[in-house]
Amino acid sequence: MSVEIRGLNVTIDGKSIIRDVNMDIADGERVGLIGSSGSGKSMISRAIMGLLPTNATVSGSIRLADRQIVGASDRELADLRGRYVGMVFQNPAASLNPVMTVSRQIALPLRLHYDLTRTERLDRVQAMLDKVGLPADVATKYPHELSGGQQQRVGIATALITSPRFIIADEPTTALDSIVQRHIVDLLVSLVDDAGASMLFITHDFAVLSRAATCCYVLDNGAIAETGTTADLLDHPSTEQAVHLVSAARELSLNNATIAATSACVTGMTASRGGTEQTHTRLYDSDIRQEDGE
Amino acid sequence: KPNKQTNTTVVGTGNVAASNTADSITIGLKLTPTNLDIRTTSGSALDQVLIGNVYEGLVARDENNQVVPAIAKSWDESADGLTYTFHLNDNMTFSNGDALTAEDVSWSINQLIKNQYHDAESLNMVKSVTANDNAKTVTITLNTANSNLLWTLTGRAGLVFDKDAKYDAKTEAIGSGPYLLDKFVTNDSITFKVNPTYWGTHKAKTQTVIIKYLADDNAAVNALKSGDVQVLAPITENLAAPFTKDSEHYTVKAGDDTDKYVMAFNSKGEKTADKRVRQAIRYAINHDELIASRGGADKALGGPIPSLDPGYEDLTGLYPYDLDKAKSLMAEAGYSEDKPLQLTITYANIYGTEIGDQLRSQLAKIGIDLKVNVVEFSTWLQDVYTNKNYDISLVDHNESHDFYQWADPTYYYNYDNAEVQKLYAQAIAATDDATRDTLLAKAAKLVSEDAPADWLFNYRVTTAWANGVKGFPVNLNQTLLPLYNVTYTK
Amino acid sequence: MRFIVRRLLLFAAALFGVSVVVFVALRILPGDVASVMAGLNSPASRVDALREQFGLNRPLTVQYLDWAGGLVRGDFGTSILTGRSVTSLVAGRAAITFPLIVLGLLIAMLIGIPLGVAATLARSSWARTAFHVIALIGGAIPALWGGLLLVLLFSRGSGLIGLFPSQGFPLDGWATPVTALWSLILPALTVGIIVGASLMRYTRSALGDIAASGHIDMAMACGMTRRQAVIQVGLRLAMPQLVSVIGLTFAEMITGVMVIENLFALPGIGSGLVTDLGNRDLIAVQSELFLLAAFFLACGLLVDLLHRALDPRLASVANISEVVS
Amino acid sequence: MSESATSRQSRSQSQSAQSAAAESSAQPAATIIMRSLWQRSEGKFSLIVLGLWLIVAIVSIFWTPQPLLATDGYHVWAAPSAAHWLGTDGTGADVLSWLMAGSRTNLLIVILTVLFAAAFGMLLVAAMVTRCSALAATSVVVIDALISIPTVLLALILAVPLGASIAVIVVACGFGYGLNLARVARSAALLAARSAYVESAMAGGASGWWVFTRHIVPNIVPVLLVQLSLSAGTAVLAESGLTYLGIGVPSGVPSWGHSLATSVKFINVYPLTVLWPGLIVTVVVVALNVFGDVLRDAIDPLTNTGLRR
Amino acid sequence: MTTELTPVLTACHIDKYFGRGGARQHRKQVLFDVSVDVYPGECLAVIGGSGSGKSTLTRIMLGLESADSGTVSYNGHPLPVANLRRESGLVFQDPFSSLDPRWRVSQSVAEPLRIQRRDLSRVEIDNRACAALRTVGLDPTIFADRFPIDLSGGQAQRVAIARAIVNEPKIILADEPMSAIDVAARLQILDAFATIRETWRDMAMIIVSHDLGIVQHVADRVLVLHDGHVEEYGPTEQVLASPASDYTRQLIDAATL
Ligand SMILES: Nc1ncnc2c1ncn2[C@@H]1O[C@H](COP(=O)(O)OP(=O)(O)OP(=O)(O)O)[C@@H](O)[C@H]1O
Ligand SMILES: Nc1ncnc2c1ncn2[C@@H]1O[C@H](COP(=O)(O)OP(=O)(O)OP(=O)(O)O)[C@@H](O)[C@H]1O
Ligand SMILES: [Mg+2]
Ligand SMILES: [Mg+2]
Repeated sequence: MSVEIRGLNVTIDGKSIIRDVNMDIADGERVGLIGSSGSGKSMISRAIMGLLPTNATVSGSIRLADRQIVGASDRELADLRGRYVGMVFQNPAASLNPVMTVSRQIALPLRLHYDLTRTERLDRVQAMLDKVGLPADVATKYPHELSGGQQQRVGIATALITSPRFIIADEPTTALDSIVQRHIVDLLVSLVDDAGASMLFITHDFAVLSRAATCCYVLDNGAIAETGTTADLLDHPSTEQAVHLVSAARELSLNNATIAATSACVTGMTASRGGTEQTHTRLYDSDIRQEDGE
Repeated sequence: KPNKQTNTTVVGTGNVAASNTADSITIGLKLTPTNLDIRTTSGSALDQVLIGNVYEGLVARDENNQVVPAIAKSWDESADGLTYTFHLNDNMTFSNGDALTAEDVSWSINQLIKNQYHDAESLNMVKSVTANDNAKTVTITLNTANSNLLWTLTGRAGLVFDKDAKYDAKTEAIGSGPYLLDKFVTNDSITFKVNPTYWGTHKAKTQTVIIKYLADDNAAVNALKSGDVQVLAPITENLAAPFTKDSEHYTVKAGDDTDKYVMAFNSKGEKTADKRVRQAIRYAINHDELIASRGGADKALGGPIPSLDPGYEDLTGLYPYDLDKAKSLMAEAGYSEDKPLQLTITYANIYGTEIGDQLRSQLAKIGIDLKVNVVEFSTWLQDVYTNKNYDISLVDHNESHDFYQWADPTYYYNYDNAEVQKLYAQAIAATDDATRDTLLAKAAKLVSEDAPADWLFNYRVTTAWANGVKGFPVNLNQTLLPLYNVTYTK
Repeated sequence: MRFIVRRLLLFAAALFGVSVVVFVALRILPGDVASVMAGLNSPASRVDALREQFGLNRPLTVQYLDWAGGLVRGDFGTSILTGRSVTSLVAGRAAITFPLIVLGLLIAMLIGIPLGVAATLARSSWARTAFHVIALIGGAIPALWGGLLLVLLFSRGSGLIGLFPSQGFPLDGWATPVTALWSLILPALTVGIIVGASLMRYTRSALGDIAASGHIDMAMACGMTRRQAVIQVGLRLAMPQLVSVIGLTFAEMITGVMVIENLFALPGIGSGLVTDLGNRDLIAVQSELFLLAAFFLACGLLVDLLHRALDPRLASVANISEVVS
Repeated sequence: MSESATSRQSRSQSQSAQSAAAESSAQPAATIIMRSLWQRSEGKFSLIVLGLWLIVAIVSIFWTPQPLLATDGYHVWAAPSAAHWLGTDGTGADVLSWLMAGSRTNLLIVILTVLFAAAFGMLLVAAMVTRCSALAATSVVVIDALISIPTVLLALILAVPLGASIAVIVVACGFGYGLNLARVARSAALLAARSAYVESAMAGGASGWWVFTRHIVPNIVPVLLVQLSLSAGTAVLAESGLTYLGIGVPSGVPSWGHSLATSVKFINVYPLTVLWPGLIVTVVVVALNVFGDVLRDAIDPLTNTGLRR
Repeated sequence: MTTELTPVLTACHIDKYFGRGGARQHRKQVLFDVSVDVYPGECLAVIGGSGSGKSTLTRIMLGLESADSGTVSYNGHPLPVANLRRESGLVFQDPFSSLDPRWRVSQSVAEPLRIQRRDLSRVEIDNRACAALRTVGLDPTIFADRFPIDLSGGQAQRVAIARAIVNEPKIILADEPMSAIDVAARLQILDAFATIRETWRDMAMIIVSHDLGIVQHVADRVLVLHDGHVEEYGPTEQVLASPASDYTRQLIDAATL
């Protein structure tokens, strides 16, 4: 599903949050959105979903396929949301419904848009849980019983359950350690590509970005600063904002080739567990006695 | 059409009056009895509803406060005034079917004396009560003559109970009156039904009488307006205006009563022991204004005896409203507006705050700084009545024939005047009413002159009813409310 | 399970505390039932005799143990003055007060919750302002005054539109349910409107907090309209909070109801308590107070349990106060 | 409450003066707060009503249209006239004068009740957020148990030994509202007490007193303000109810509840007399409630950007 | 660093359980026999999956929580040690929750001094607070009077650091100090750390993070935790370049992509 944003402006309580944003996402395209904290990334995604705070005023145009979002009625939007457009929220703990079990939460879009029997729904939920790498017994749990990473994956499953044509993923991997993170990004990418859907991917992490998005927008203080293919942008950022972000990211990213031997090591310290233990056993005899007592 | 048919048939039977006269009537009263045990529980609310309706006395009272026959159809009094012989009616029964005999009468009075039930002290001079069942007489002999005896027997002292009946007197009542108690809801209502076995002449005219207790004045007025009650007794005079105006539908009438608003000064109080202070207060009170503010139905009262009681005499001239005199008396006693006298008036909250505010305002003019202390009745009983710890008290003494209060130095008034006590004793011992009345009047005047209290006014109860109600007593209806005659025609 | 046991133990402890406090507090009061019963013009000997008869001369501990022993056996004693068992006395009065409170609460909920939801959903600022003003003024009307205004408007007899009885309760009580219900409408409306206004404020603020949270957004992202989301998800999430508010309101309503019962001449618990206290019918008063307190504590217990049932996050936590409110 | 916030404000004001920053607008915080109160129409409304209340209360000490004590039994329930603008009551006293004088009684009641409730409530809050978990747990339970006692019951019992008096209202209401306050403020207080900034202050060796006064109290001030203003409004309402039941303001002391309770009996006959006290109470309670809301927004640096400059 | 150097802080064989109830089997063990030490002037990084016990371990090391078995000692004395609190600084994960929202920046920064250094005058305290702000690269004339709500995430985080260093601690603990902010701001903070470490050369630092880039940037040594077990422990260079354990390798591989 293609998205076309023209001259989008969002104001909240007289404060301009989004300024004259133009953005295009073609069918089947994966687009990244980066920018410093508070630059308005989440706000743009909310504008596309029609989920801006009630005190926000919007102007401009957002077209989803051939439907106008700005000024559309709540009914029309509700019909789109969850069925054709799926969204992964930035903060899973705050968005998952605390009184719904995981399976009910994931099945919600199905229940609202499709006329399926209970078992059909449950089957789909199980399949989805499997895809995001969650064990089946998670289905009957409540969100507070899950770790942050698990919660985030439940949010992703909810967004993907109806195989939407357009996916918005707002920093979907922040709470995950690098192993799970990689798995999730791959999953999103494969789902989008297999279904021919399109995706808007918001992230701070450039490694993730280059994996997830083919082209990329840089947002600065509510306005688009720069745009281009991800590879181009990461290699030759042109605007100041982009340069700033990219260089910082480059400096901070883990790079085996440039591991600097700056810091001194304590000599005699071995990197193995056994070694450490030995050292300490010798140093602190009293501790061992304490441990024996237990 | 068939409706019309039935209508004509009813009319045709000539039962016109019956078809229009209501089977039941609801009467709104104010003060609710806490229980129905008239032998142990005080309060005129019990006398009001039970005497003459459920229970009957040896003798009764009419609406002019005079003694009339009841269970006794006649009586003889010996010349020395020490022996009374009562001749009882025939074929009397209680509502449970038991026969009412002379034995029941003597048992009731003897029980009262023996168990010291409420009002027993008014029969202190009784030597014996004996019954003669065959002759259907009861004889009471006295140690000393007592001119009050017959009147006393119209009240609780003379009530006749069924010797053989067993019932919980607090929630049930079995008597020989025209009505029997159907239902009693504490704090809310009493329902009377006609007593089918009633023996006498006061046959009840309305099948069911419901007495509804309405403590809130507004609720009471609304009840009458909406037809939930047909009679309201009492109605606050100031609230009666809409009914007075609407004479097509309502009648409003004030009746005579023996309620005396007694503003007693503690005669042994630190400041009120000074007679000048007490007199000054009596001069300073503008009774007319008080009465006017209450709607104007009440009567001025200059002394302890109201017009319906023996020994009444208009004493309002003794202490006329006279601020100058009051001020000079206060000055003599050492007080002035600049150096005010601090006094506290303590009274029960049932009388409202207005009267206290008015008294405060009136007394402020003669240099009395009156503190108004409105308390619960039980607190008043404790502090004022029992402990006599007060400056000024205010109470509605609604009892009749209660002059003895002024002849009893232990009463909460702390009023002790040997002359008054002597006169009262003579009056009681008198064997003819004329002598008694003169002596009482003399004593009352002495009391009033001493100013142990100010009698603010004789409260006259205003009653309002929907037109169509007949036979509802207007006089004395807060203590005596015979309902047998009451009918309501819609 | 442990939680419930703990909570029940606390409940029992609180009941014991209440019984002691109530008993002691009432003995401080001046005046006693014997002198009230004897009234004016009785000799002191009669008052003493009555006191003896009622056992008011016994040591306080004996009196307390006597009473508390009864409580344990489920016997609340007999009112000295009315001669009725406190149980039947309270039951008769509760048959008026509780329907009144429940009706009032129902009205309050019917007014407060939909208006609260509407205020949350209202998008135009004038509509919000209107709801705000309604809530503010509704909650600020003195019960005395509001009740009488309602009487002036709707009562049979004195009102502009004669619809409801202005006072009293039918003699045969709930045997004539329609009349009985009818006579409770105006008093219930009086409390209902006032409580409803504050309930509306609570609903609005609870829903407002939730509507600003991600839960509503999530529901909407799944395909609900805003209205659906606020009603289905928002109200459900606000439910624990609303349950506590309503539970508390129950207690508060007793206050309002005392005035209302006087105003509308209803022989309920409130007006009964005032008279019994005035008459120093202490056995009745202390049992009534105890029952009331027990009832409130039970309400609190119920609210806590409901809270737990309504919020799965609490099931694993032992101490609710740590998590909610 | 406003004192603590203001003093905090002035303290930091002096700091900023020291820190040689360019001081463009050295306005006292009070001015900024007043201005932001006045800017909102609700704020304006409540300031005007409360201001009038204060002025009338003060004026009534020295002057009322008619002497307060004057009763006139011949002219009770008079309609409004030149001498009696709002007519007379059941004793013939001037209704306007009584209402004016009543304003000071009610003001006193409100102030005392709020102080009592605040002091008692803070004590309870302190108990609830203390690190001693036994005390915290019991206080939570005790509060939940006590909170269910209706104010009017407490007042009824207090009224017996004390008689109808202002003290009854203040103690009964202050007690009840203090409990309410504690309950409502609990979550905010716990949030602050369990927050990372308190944890780091404690890690740095701060005492419980320090944490409570410096961190917890300022952070519950917004809740406190709203709740206290509600309590103030409820106190006005409670006064009228309790006085009607005969356990509130003693007879002879002017108060709105007194005017309401005495005239309410005659609403059928003299409806106009009841109108005034009822209206006044309603308007004042609305103003108090609104005032709490706007004051919260005005005094809190988080919501009032004016204070942050 | 040489062998003679003694560690400032040592933790030996720490076990930690969570959960209520008496029986050990009902409780969840989150740390299994963990031993670690920190030397003066050194920066130790703790990494590992989410929920692996990183925060718990560091809290135990600062005496903010007690271990179920094992000991922690500060300068050779087993905890509790009175002056550990005075001589340590804490930087929490979420900068906004660790600053009182109703306190100005200058007040928050000065708080440790006002609590611990009663001997200092107000002016002196202010000066030190300003100095601390400058150390982390914030201009006191601009930021001293702001409230936390007016700060960006990176700024707030730096204020939190300023607060932690104002009392010149011997040891600083930073629990995921940078997860909430964007890359550019992260760099600023790392610079701030670098400045501090240059200023007080023998100050030790423990930093918890799951971002290996950052770890590589600042840490001298790394402790890898996996489900409460020590997976690997050694010099940063060595651990990242040639990890001994599979888990560490997976972590690194996933991060490099
Ligand atoms: N409900 C709201 N009311 C007013 N302002 C808001 C609201 N929500 C967000 N903002 C402001 O809008 C701006 C953009 O916020 P947004 O959440 O889009 O940032 P972001 O780019 O997603 O940042 P992050 O990377 O931290 O998620 C911020 O300055 C924020 O303060
Ligand atoms: N107070 C507590 N009560 C019970 N369990 C706890 C508590 N605190 C932490 N845990 C558990 O201990 C384990 C380790 O927690 P810890 O906070 O140390 O993890 P972490 O490594 O810091 O994770 P993250 O990267 O998510 O911050 C987790 O499984 C957590 O659920
Ligand atoms: Mg965002
Ligand atoms: Mg952690």
